[in-house]
Amino acid sequence: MNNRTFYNEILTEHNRYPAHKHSMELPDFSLEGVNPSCGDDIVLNLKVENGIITDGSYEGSGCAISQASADMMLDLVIGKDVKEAQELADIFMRMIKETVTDEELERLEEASSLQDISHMPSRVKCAVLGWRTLNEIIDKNIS
Amino acid sequence: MNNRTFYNEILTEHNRYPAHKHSMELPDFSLEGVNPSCGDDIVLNLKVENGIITDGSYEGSGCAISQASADMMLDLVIGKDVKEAQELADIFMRMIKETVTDEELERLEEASSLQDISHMPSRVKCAVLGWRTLNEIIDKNIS
Amino acid sequence: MTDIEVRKLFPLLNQDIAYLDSAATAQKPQCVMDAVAEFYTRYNANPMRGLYELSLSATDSYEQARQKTADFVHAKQSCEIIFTRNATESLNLVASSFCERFVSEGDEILVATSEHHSNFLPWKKYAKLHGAVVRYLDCTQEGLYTAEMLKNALTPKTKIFTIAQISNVFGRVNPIQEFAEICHEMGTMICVDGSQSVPHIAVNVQELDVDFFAFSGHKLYAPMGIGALYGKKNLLEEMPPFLQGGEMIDYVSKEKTIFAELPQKFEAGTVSAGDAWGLKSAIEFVESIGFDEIERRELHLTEYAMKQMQEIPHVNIVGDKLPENHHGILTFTIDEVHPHDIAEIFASENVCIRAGHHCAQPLHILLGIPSTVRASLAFYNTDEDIDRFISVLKKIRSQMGYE
Amino acid sequence: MTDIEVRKLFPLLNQDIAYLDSAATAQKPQCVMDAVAEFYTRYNANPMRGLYELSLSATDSYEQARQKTADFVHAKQSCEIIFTRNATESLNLVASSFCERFVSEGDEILVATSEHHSNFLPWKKYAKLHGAVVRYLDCTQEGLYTAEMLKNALTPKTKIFTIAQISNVFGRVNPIQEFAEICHEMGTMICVDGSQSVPHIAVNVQELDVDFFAFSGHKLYAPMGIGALYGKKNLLEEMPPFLQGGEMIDYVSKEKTIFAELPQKFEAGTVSAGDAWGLKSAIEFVESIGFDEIERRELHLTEYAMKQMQEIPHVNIVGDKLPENHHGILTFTIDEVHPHDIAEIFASENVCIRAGHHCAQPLHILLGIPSTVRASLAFYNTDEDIDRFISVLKKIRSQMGYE
Ligand SMILES: Cc1ncc(COP(=O)(O)O)c(C=O)c1O
Ligand SMILES: Cc1ncc(COP(=O)(O)O)c(C=O)c1O
Repeated sequence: MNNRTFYNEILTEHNRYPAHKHSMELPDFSLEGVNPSCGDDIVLNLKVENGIITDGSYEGSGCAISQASADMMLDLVIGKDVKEAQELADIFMRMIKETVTDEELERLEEASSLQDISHMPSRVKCAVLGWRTLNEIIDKNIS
Repeated sequence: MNNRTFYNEILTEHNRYPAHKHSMELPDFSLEGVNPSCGDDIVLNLKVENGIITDGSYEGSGCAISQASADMMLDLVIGKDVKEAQELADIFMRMIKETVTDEELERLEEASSLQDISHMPSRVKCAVLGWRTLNEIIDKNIS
Repeated sequence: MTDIEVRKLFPLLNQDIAYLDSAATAQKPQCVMDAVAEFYTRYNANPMRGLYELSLSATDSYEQARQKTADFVHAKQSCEIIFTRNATESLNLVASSFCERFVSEGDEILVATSEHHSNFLPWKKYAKLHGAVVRYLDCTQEGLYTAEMLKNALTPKTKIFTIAQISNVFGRVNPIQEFAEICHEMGTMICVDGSQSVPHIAVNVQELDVDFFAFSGHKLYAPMGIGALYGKKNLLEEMPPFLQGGEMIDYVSKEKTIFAELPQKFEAGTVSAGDAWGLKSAIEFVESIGFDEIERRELHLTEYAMKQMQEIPHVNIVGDKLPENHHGILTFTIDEVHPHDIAEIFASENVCIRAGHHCAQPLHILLGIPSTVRASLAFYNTDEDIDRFISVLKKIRSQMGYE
Repeated sequence: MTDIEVRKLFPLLNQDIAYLDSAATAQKPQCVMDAVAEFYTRYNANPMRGLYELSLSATDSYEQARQKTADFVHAKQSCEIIFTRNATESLNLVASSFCERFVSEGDEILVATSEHHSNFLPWKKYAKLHGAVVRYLDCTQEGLYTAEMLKNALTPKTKIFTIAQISNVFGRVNPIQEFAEICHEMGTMICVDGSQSVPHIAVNVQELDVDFFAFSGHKLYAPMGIGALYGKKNLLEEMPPFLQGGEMIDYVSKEKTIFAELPQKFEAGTVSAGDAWGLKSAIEFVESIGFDEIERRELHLTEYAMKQMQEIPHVNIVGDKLPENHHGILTFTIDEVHPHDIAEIFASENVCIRAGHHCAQPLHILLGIPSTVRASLAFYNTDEDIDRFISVLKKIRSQMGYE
């Protein structure tokens, strides 16, 4: 258990200097995701045109894992079509459950740095918050 | 603890063939005594003339100890004056608490056979029920 | 399993004693005591909220205990098991929360008359609070409840029917599955007190299709201080919490409270994780013996005892004549001898039996007996215990000056 | 006592760990685990009702535990101690029964804003049930409550004021004796949550003149599964029971119930006698160390930790500046780092501390901090534990990419 390494540079950089943590004017979709048990709370904003996620941002507060994970997620899905975003979300969730192939893992790019979270049951919720919220937006509104 | 002998002949005789377990017409005093925790329930009836207990009886139900003790008590106090009855009740109570002299014990006659009850905390209530009821009648009405 | 093998597992029984009061509480095998100590030596932290390894272990062992308990009664999901102190708390919880959610003015609650006070007083309390009426389902003198009797007693206003699977006075198994079907046809829920059944027979709450099922650990070889309530998830989800405090909320401000999900919603405050770990060990212990063996041993002992009791004049067994309808519970009276005197004479010979109304006073009133004596067996008892019991039983009337 | 002597008593601590979460639950000395096993090996029977030797021993040991607990908090009589599962149940009990008896439409209940949810949610629940209003007494940012503040908040309608003797976030001792006097002058009762005080300071409920006093065993080195409520006899006597069931009644028929005397009236069902015996052992253990020694050690550790914490930039201690106002409770934040990340980093080094709102969310709202980190000490901690804590604390910001 010692020396768990997931507070690595990728994570701390995304946490300190998030690319997508800001408000958005007139998003097409906006949804709040909350982890009541630990207080993580984000609002995810998306712009979607012709099935493509053209822009995204998040606001809110929470631990570094929840914030950095949302930031990495937006890095990854902006510019992708909704179906691919769903695939990526699926891969991310399976990465947490440790049922993922190396090839799939590669598709997650920096987000794959959160793989070790799977050993931290208490932090899984933090890591998946952004992805869960993304999925919810897509399920409810788009697909 | 083994071979506790207090179910001796004196006790079982008083229980099977009580001299005073019957109803009474027009008692001067009549009071119910109850041990809610074990269900013992007696009604004590007394006739008192010029400070002398001229007659007594009890009715009710309960374990052999409660019934026999009440019967022995009436054997002892009928014919005595109220003050002496109180003294005897006091001696009986102190016998149970093991603070009694041999001389005092003798005054209890057959009732002294209940001395061993003092080692049975759960049965003390049964043994003192009659005496407690007697005391209550005297305290409330006579002294 | 031989007697000697069984006895070795229970340290307290290694003395000159015939312990025949297992329906009140069971003796504990060494492994259960070891499990409790193991929890405090290896996993002790406050479960649920810590992020450090030890707290995760504490949470994990507590949830393992819950899963084990769920599997034991065949609950569909572990979140359907709420840990409590004992059956009494389980029944207070369900009475309070069920009535608050589902019972209102004019409704009825049907209680079997043979119920233990713990499955009777809480319903009375919360029925009153919500303007409902408690009605009673009487049994026969032999402790029998039939489908017919239940059908006649249910009305469209009956919100819930509550009954023990095995009464602590009769020892007979009630046909819960059939009763559940009858209740559900009428739109009535069914709550079952399993305190006296889980130590003796295999229970499957899904097959029985009961809505609630309560029991205590301490009668099941587990420590005192842990009990359980099974409830169907959809019902528990709709019901408000009972005790309130730490660990059962998601958010609290001065104005607003959001309760946690199941099962935490019903477990306020620091849980009894050490005793839960002991319960897990007790269930594993029971499983390792197996209910086939437990039932075989207990039926043999019950038969052995009853056959002899039935031959002693003036001894009257309460309930059915057949040993298979007793599950080790032998309640009786002796003509003309008060139960407390009987118990005292047994006690003087170190035979541990119990006298009184066994917390089932309404039943005793129904039977017209103020109090009774009860000897109750577990699989750890032996023929020798029964011999000792019978030999004292035989001489009680003479010791009290009769015959 | 040397550190080594102290540590040897606590088996779980004999590993590579700095346990700094004792305010959540304390580690258990070997003697407490032994006592629990001793109960089940020597005294195990259902207390209260049996006439046989073993049941009398069970009753006797349970009542000895009650007497020990009564003596420990200096209650006048042992029947003023009700055994519960934990402080949460104690507080639910008193809130329910007090409100049922003494609170009606339009009355007020005053709750200190720093209260643990367990001393806040129950009052809210039962206030609502009886049509009363809950009002709050806010503290300063340093966690201070003054006589002045209390006087201004009490009204003739305030039926009860409830406050912790030591808050689990601040660690400061509230002037309970003075508050009790002020309350009583206004005809207000006072309920005190002693969960965080009994492990650290000597308590005398008669001197404090409090009406109710609640605490858990598990924070006091006892097993989980046992807690206590002290209440003044005359109040407890007037109050209705809370849980209902076996052992708490004298007579029950279908129509009528007569409750038992104190303390049985409030202890429904089979009691946790094994854990109570463990609590007795824990209290004897604490007494054998003595509060002088406990306070000396804990103050030393608190000073040692705080002095260093105060020198680390960006670390902000919640509450007072003086160590003597903390009783081993060190709640803090680190600028720009989320408490859960802080706790995680500590966890990765096997330093056990806790992050969150510590079940005191209304207080966190008042302080304007969503969550905090808390390290909490017991006398079994050592300078080495503190060194370890400080060395991790120092590197947290850099590990998160700051500076
Ligand atoms: C001040 C205070 N009150 C009440 C409690 C609740 O104690 P328990 O969870 O043992 O019921 C705690 C501990 O969590 C506490 O710190
Ligand atoms: C049938 C039945 N229900 C409920 C109870 C209450 O159990 P507990 O005292 O463990 O809460 C008992 C045991 O006394 C019982 O026999």
